[in-house]
Order: sequence, then C-alpha cells, then structure tokens
Amino acid sequence: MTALLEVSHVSKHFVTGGRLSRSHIDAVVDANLSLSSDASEIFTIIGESGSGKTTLARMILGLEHPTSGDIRFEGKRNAERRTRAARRDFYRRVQPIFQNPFETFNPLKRVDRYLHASARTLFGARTASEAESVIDGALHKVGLSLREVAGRYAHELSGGQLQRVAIARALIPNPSLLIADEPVSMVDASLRMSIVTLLRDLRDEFGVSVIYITHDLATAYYISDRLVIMQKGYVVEMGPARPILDAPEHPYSRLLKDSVLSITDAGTDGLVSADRSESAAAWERVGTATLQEREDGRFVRL
Amino acid sequence: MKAYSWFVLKRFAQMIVVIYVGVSTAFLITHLSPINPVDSMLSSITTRSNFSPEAIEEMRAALTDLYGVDKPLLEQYVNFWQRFLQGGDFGPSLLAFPTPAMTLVMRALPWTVLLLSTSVLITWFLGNLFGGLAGYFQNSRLLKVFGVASMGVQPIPYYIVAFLFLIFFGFVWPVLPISGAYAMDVQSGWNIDFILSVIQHAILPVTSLIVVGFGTWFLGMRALVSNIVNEDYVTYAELAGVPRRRIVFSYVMRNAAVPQLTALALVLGSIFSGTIITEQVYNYPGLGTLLVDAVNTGDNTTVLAVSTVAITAVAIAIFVVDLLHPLLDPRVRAS
Amino acid sequence: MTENVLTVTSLKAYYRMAYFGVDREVRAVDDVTLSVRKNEVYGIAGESSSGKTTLIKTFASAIRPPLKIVGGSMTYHFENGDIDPYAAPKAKVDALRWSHLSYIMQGSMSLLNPVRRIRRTFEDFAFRPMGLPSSEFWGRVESHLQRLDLSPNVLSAYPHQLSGGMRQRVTIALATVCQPEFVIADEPTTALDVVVQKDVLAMIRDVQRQMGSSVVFVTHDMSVHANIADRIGIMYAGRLVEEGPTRTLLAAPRHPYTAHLVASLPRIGDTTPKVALEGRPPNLAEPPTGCRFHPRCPLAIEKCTTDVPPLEPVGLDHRSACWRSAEVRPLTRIGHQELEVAG
Amino acid sequence: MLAVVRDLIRYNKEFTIGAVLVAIIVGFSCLSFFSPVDPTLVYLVPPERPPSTEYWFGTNSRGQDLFWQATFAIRNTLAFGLLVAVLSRIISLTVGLVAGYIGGWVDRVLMSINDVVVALPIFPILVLVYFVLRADLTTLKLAIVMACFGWPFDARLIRSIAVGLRHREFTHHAVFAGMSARKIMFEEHLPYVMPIVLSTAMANMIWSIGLSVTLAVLGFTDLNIPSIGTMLYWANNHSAMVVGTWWWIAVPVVLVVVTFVGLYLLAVSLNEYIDPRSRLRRMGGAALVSATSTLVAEGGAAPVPTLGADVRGEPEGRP
Repeated sequence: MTALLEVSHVSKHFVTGGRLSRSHIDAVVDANLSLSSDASEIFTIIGESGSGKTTLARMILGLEHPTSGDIRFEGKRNAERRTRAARRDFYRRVQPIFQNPFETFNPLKRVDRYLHASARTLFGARTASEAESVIDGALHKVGLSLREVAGRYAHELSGGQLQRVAIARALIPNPSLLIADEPVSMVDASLRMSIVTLLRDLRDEFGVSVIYITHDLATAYYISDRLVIMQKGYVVEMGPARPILDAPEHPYSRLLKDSVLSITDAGTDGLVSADRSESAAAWERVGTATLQEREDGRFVRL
Repeated sequence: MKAYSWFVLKRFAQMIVVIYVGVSTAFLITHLSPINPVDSMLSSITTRSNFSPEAIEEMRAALTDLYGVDKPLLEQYVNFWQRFLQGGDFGPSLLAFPTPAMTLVMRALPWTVLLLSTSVLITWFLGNLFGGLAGYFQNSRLLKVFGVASMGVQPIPYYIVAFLFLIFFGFVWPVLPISGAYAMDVQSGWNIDFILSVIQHAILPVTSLIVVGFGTWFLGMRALVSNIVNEDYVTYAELAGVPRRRIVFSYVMRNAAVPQLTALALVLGSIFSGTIITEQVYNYPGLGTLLVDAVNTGDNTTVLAVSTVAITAVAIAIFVVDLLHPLLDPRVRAS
Repeated sequence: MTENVLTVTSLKAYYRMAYFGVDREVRAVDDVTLSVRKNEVYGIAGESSSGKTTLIKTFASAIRPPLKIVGGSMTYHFENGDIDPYAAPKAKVDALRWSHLSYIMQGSMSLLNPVRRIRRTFEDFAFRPMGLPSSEFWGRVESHLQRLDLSPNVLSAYPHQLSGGMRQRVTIALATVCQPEFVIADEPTTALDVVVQKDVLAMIRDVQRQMGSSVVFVTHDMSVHANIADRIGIMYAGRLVEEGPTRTLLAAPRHPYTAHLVASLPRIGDTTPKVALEGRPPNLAEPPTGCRFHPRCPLAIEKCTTDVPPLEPVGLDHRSACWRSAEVRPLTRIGHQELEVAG
Repeated sequence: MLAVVRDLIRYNKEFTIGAVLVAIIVGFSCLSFFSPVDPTLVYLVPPERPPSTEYWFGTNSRGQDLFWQATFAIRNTLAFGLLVAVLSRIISLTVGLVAGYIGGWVDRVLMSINDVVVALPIFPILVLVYFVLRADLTTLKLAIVMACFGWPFDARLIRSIAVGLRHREFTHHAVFAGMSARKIMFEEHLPYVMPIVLSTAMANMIWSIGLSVTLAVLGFTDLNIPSIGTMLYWANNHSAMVVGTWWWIAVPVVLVVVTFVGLYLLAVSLNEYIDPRSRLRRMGGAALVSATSTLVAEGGAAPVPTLGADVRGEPEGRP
C-alpha cells in the first residue's frame, strides 16, 4: 500500500519580531498523518484560529518548510522538488483551494485566465480548442459551463460561483489530492452545502482525496471520513470522523462540540458560556501527554 | 520601559551606521579627484603674504595627512577618522586662514539649526493640522483653496521660491531685510536688540521654507486622513455621538500623527538640503553660504568639514525624531 | 404607550451612485414594515445582498450619501417621548446616541482607538450621555465591567494589548454602560472563534436581560439567531419576507426561502442529504419583478412573477410574504415535533 | 489607450490641466530642433531688448535671443530630469522587487542600505562631488550620482507592494495553476506596481530637476550647456534685477514652474487613475448593473475586500 501522503513528526517553529524583541511560536508540534493512495477519502483538520491547521496545510502544499520532521508526497519530499518540471509534476498531483474566492482571483484579470493556464501547462493541452474542451469538462464537474464564465471578472460572479470555478480549475490536471483551506467559510450559508456536497461527490465519482481544513464541526460531520482536532499546534484527537464527533473524548474536543450552536436549540435557552476548566487542565499536561489508541481506532492525547 | 530602551538602542546603532557610511562617502568622494589638493591649497596660501609659518606648517601637516600622495589610501582613511573624531580637526581653512575649518563650520551650524528647526516645527504642525481638517471636512471651500495652492507650490524647488521671495521683498515691497542674520549695528549677545534683529532677519528665509514645506505635509496628511476617516474606530465614534472636535483631534489626527512623524524622519535629509540652499539665496550665515563660498575659493578642508558635519547633523536630527515615535505610538512602546 | 421601542413603516432606502457617467440606483431596503418591542432580542437574518446591514444603518440613523431614505418613516419610542430621527433636528438625534440608542458594529477587532487607553474611550463615549459627576461615573463604569466579569484594570490597557475576544467584550460593555433602551448589534461575533463566540453571545443575552432593553441582532448565521433571538425577521433582496417567534419560524417556516435556508444548514449528528438553495443572490439594481424570490422558488407560480406578495399574518405573531405560504412545509425536522417532510 | 485618455480628460480636472501644461512645455522644447541660432553663441542680437514682437521673450545682456535660448534650456533640463528618473526607477524597482519578493536576510540588508542612503543630505554631497570633479562632472555623471541618491524613498514603497503581492492568495493560485514566475510578475503583479513606478518617476523628475537647477544657478555645473539653471546663473551674473532686464529671470522661472506644476498634476491624477482600487471602481461602475457586487458588501458571508468600501460611493465627507 504505497502511501499517497505521509506527515511524520512534523513541527513548525516561528520566530517573529525584530532582532531584539524576539517572540517564539510553536505553530505545529509533532503532527503525524497519512493518506493511502488506494482509497480516496476526505481527511478533515479541525481547529480554531491559531491552532496551526493552516500552517500544516501550507507545509503539505510546499508553501512553508517544516522546522523538523518531513512530509512525503508519493515518497518524495517537497525540498527534493528542485526543478520546475518536478514542481509542475507536484502541481499536477496536488491542488489547493483557498478560503476567500474574491482573493483567489486577481480582481484586475479575467477569471478564465487561470483555467487556460492550468489546461495548457498542467494538462498539456496544445491547441486552444483542446484547452477549452478540457476546461468545459472540468466546469461541468462543478455544475458550471465555460459559457457562463468566459471573459468574466471576479466581481461579476457570486462567491459561490467563484469557489466552484476555483475547484474546477484545480480539477483540470486530475489531481489525486485537493487541499481545501476553509473553502466555504466565505460563501453564503445556503450555498455552502452545495460546495461541501460537491467535495464529497468528487471523492465518490472521481476518486479525489481531499484534506478539508475547517473550524466548522457541522460540515466536518457531514462529509469527513477521518479527522484530526488541533489545539494550539498539538493534535489532541484523531481518527474516524463520526464516532469522534458523536462522542468526543478529549476535553478540548468536548469543549468545541459544546460551543457549537445549532438551530435545534431554538427556545431551549441553552446559551450558557462554555466551561473551559477541563480543557485548560488538559492543556497544562499537553507537553507530557501522548497519543493513546482506543478500540474504535481513534487516538487521544492524554 | 524595557521595550523603549531596546528601541532607543536600535535607533542609536542606526544613527552610528549612517554617520559612519555618510562620512566615509564624503572621504571617498574627496579622493576621487585627479588633482592633488595639497600643493594647490599651499600655493594659494604662500602667495598671500605675511602668514605665520606655524599656521602654514599646520596646514601642510593636515593636508599631507589627509591627501598625502605617498600615503596609502587606508592610512589616509585612518588619519581622516582620527581627525574627525578629535572634533573634526581637518586643519585650517583657506577662506579665513588660519582659523580651522571646523571653527567656521561650528559658527555657521547654529544658524542652520535655527532655520531648520523653526521651519520644520511650523510646517509640520500647520501642514498636518490643515491637511487633517481638509481630509475630514472634504467639502469646505477654504480648505479646498489650501489644497489647490499646495498643489501649485509644493512641486516648486526651494531655490526658486526663495528667489521669488527675494525679488518680491528686495525690489517690489522692500520691508524685510533680505540678507544676513542680523543688522550690522547690533552687538551680538543675549540682548533684546540682537534677538529682535535676528528674528527680523530670519522671517524671510523661514517663510520661504514654510511655503515650500507646508504643501508636502498638507497633501500627505489630507490623503492619509481621507483613509483614516473610513476606519472602524472613527465611524464607531461618530455613531456614538462623540463630539466632532474630539473625533477630529483625538481619533483622526492623533492616529495620523504616527505615520507623519515617520515621514518626517524620512524627508529630514532633503529638508536639510533645502534649508542650506535657501540660506545661500539670502546669504544667511549658515552652512549653505559657507559651503558655496568654500567651493568658490577651492577650500578643500572647509568643504570636507561642512559635508561631514551636515551628514552627522542630519543623522542626529533623524535620531531625535525617531525617539519621539514611541511617545506618539503606544504599540511601539509596549511591543 | 405602545410596548414597542421602534416602529418602521414601509421604509425605502436606496443607494444612488454615479460613477464615470454610470448612474445606478440600488434598492437596498425596499418597503420594509416592522416593529421592535421593548425588552426583546429581534434577530434580522439574511444572506449577502439581502439589505440587512443597510436596514440597521437606517435604524441607527447613521446613513451618509450615497445611501438615502426615499420613502416610509421610522419612529423611536423612548422614555422621553417619540422621535422620528429623520424629521427631528440633528442635535436632538445626536443627544439620543449612547444614552438611549447604542450600536455594536461589525469588525469587532478595530472598533477601539488604537492609540488611546480604554479608559479615555469610555470617557469619550459615555461621560456626556451619563451626565454624572466624574467619581460617580467611574464607579458606575467599574461596577458595569464587574457585572460582565471584566476586571477594571482593562481600563488602563491599550486595545492592542487585549485578545480579540476581550476587545469584543469591552466593546459590548462600552455599548451598554449607559443602559440604553435600544442596542443594535451588527454581526458582533462573526469574526470570533466558536468557543469565544458562545461566551460573547451569552454576555449579550445576559446584559439585555439585566437592562430590559431591546436588541436588534443582525447575522447571516441562523444557529446564532436560534440561540439568542426571541423573534426573527428574514430579509431577502431588500424585503422582509417572513417574521415570527424563533421556535415557530425554524420548526414551521411559512416562506419557501426560510424553509430552504433552515433545511440547508448541516448539524452534528444529522447526515440526511442537505438540499442546497440553487441559483444566485438577486441583483438589486434590477431586482426580479413580483416576489423577488420567484427565480429560485420551487413553489413559484405565474402570480409570483407579477404581484408583490404583502406581508400577511399567517399565525400567532407570525407574518409571511408569500402567495402560497399555506402550502409551505418544513423541509427538515427540528426538535421533537413530528412534522412530515414536504414533497 | 485613447479611451483611457478620453475618460481621464472627462472626469479628472487635474489630469487635463497637467496634460495641457506638460504638452506646452514639451512642444516648446521641441521648437529647439528648429532653432535658427546656435544657443551657445553670444552677441548675435542687440542686448537687453524687452519682449517685443521681434523678440518675443526679449534678449539678454549676452546678446542672445531668449526665446530660442529658452527652448534649448527647457529641453536640456527635461532630458536631464527624464534621465535621472529612468536611472533611479531602474535601481528602486530592482531593489524594491528583489527585497520584496526574496525577503529574508536579502530584504533586511537592502532595506538597511536604503535607510542609510535616505538619511544622507543630498545637496552637500552633490556640491562635494562637483567640487572634486569640477570640469569633468558631465551631465551623465551628475545624473548617475543623483540616481544613486534618488532611489531609496521609492524602493521601500515598491518593496511593500511586492511583499503584499507575494502573500496574496491569487499569487499562490497562479503558481499552482502552472504560471511561470515571469508570467506572474509581468502579467499578474505589474498592474499593481506600475502606478507607483509612474507617479514616483514624475516626483523624482521634479526632485532631480529642482536640484540640477539649484546647482546650475550656483554655477556648480557645466555652464555653457544652456539649461534653466545656467540661464538663471548668467542672469544673476549680470545682476539682471539691478540692471532691469527682469524678463531674463522671468522666462526661466515661469518655464520651470509650469513644468513642475504640470508634471505634479499629471503624476497625481495618473496615480489615482491607474491605482488598482480606482480601476476596480471603474470596472465596478460598469459591473454595478449586477448589484451583487454592491450588495455583497451588504454583509453576509462574502465581504468584498477592496471593492465594497469603494462601491459605497465617494465619501461625501462631513458637511
């Protein structure tokens, strides 16, 4: 079983501030996860802001280099991809989806620019018509068509549409891994589910694995196969998605779940500020705590 | 206060580096010239009669020290720094032989500092005040007039504005003295007549500097404030019905002052150049007039002395302005 | 004395803009009638381009060109009498600010003046409206902070020294220190993390209960409304399409947009397929004719495309603007009531 | 391109005035190519004649026709300003982009050099350079020296834009879409860098011309090349004010003032026009028909970063 992606003992340590007023931040501490290339799955990374989930995603994408440990995609480390050709191969296999659709597209340029670039350089389409058919195919996968998108500027489309175009662009080289960093947080709630279900359909119909980064437990519950919960850089709970979210074991996971508001608590007056004591206590011991395995396959850092 | 002391230390180190690089640049430039100044300056002295031999000897020593052909460049560089650090003993000037060049410079420096500090203070405050009001009250016609005037005057160089003022007050409406720092018949010292005369003579140069400087600050502040006005904390204060005067000064202007102070540190170098150019037009006895006279008489030591002192003075002035920065911006103080 | 604190009758507020020769009128708020009762949290929900932010800007009488009131009227009912902010002189309206009417703005991170200690900001905002001698004023402020379990030494800090959540709490304390009768909150918790969000919402609800004042709470997040609002008004394309008590509106919506909105939200523990709302948010420079939801509405009929449905009562304290409101069924089950799922 | 100019002229008063002034100056300086007389020769016409139908700008004490003299003067001054502007743009663009894009210690080193050069008073150094080189300080050498001191203000500005662009999401998007670094820099990022380069180029021209005129008036340059500065130098030398030939001073002063004001207005309006934010608003103008872009700023989940604030219209300010 060749591993699609292996993240072993990866840590990332930032030093900010000038030479004199230094401040040290451990963004990610000893993160481990692996995706197999046999079965496509949706692997979710859950965490609040500052939990290190985005830093981990950027390291997998090669936008940041880990301070220690290494990340291998199909056996090769990012640092080994020196030449442009090697990097292009990596881009054919791994594609990102960014958070803010309006920031993903250069507001001054037409939207289909990126589609053509991917079709030509990544997919290798030689003629314009070949490129257009590849693009149209990818757009259909996300429920759009080239006619709707050609020649348009980013602000002429809605957030939901733009995000779909971004996903279509990522699908052009038929990647085996999509890394979606909070892909729906900027999209209207009613349209959010259409994109979340789209990610699930991509897994089922096209065998694309997705690393889904979010702070929203509800969407995570809806589409994830496995998930990781991160607290200030540490993986505190990891394993099969639904069992963990139905009955979280780690105090921080429980705190997260209790804090999630839902329309079902209408009229139940359940709005009382969450009790942080247990989670704070667990955080004190995080340095010495280790990941302990449970029967249902999850790991909890206690 | 630990953060503040770190900040001061960092800024002080920056100043030292600027002085070192600037003064070294001056040294290198003087050594670019093909002709060797030693014999040219000595010959022009010895042709003039009855100067004490020790003074001539002293000049020869200084010149060979600095420009001696036989000495390697590195040794001259070391000598140069030794002389600079001993209070700028570059040897006697040609202009007023045998008085040392540095004495002439030290006599001229205070006048430049007087002109520079008064004009910078006035333009910085007035320019930012009116620019801030123009940025906040964008419909007021009076402030729009200021805007148009600033746009008209701001690009005009110091020399031209000073020259136009000179013509106006020299020929058209001669009510102000147009040259020198104080009247001849006044005894210099801390007496009233002298001070009044100094003020009267300074009016024209300072006004000329203010007219040029005001536009820069006015337009910079107006652009800055027209952005700050859309900041959340300003809109929120307006929503809360906080009195307009309090919003304009403590919210809008107070926040705009921080970047405007950094801007002052950035442009101090060019304002200094402008000041000594303006001095020369009114032959105000500052560094500018001294520099031009030195160049016209081929006085190497004084030109070198003026350049090095100018570079050092600007570096110190920038350091002082940087020290004010944390006082205006608590984020720097507490970071 | 009506038991309302604010009545709005057929309010119209449009953006009128001219850009390089292109004149455009955007009908952000188009004929909205609603009233906010005393001692109530009235939630206003709506997605992008629904007009909800423009609506509450008109509530706070904080509009500047190019936004203009083009029709209808609005009246505050405060202790010292009724006042129409758009008819009354500016000075009289400004006198209301912070004493009777306060505002918690979006962008909670940058509402406090960065170069000014929190103490001075409290003084700027609250000293004049409170009208108390200085010692008594600071006593009142400190007790108010204690009640919101904020330590008084937060007053001597600068905003950048506080965390995001703490800054939001201080803003809420600032907006409620004068015990105003009417507080407008525009997406106050959108930028916060889930855990901090719940604390801040609980804080807003507690303060509202202690002061007995009315809060208009705007957010696009229906689950926030479910937890904090007593009544909810749903905005779509500049119009109020449904209004009712929170529980009834979520469990038994009587407008297709609300039904779809509620049904499309994922919940932990619920894996039933979610039906997303198709189509694009409306274009308010040229809104669709008749009911503005008809292009995306599964129940739309000929009448919907021509006539604008009025906001009619459809139940106790429950109004809906839909020609087929009777036939609207909830698309999902909420709570324990047994309601079959609409076709 | 024509549409851009038409748009600017219609909606931007400053641009129109600026363009007219600069056009006059450039036109006037082109006349120098048709000048019947060699500007360096003296005593060709009766000296000190006031402006008249025969000698439009009058003649000076050195027997030169000021009209033709002025065409050469303004041409040389403008050419010098352009040369310094181009040279200093090259340096500030390279330093700014390299520091911005590469970052790390390269950025710190370049920026500390920048901070040192910015703190040096330029006039005394230029005088020192003249004093040392004297005759062989050709215009080209002076231009190079000025360019070496004129780049730091703008390098930091360009760097901050480059740093901003490097971290924007659409840059990562372009990289992953397979665009080459060159294509990203020239097609994606250039429209953001151009406004700064253009407006700072004009500001730099104003600065360098101002300094060169000042040096020339003091006699610190090659005095027989006709330029605005040397004209003023000879006018002073012959104490024009005392003698009464006021037009000898008025001509160069008016010309240089018109040049500066024209360049300045052009720089300000061009910067405002090319500035991506206002371009967005103009595109937004056309796209206002689809009000989603307006009302997206209404709230909901998709705040539009720059467009929202702009589309709400020009702030009318507070009456």
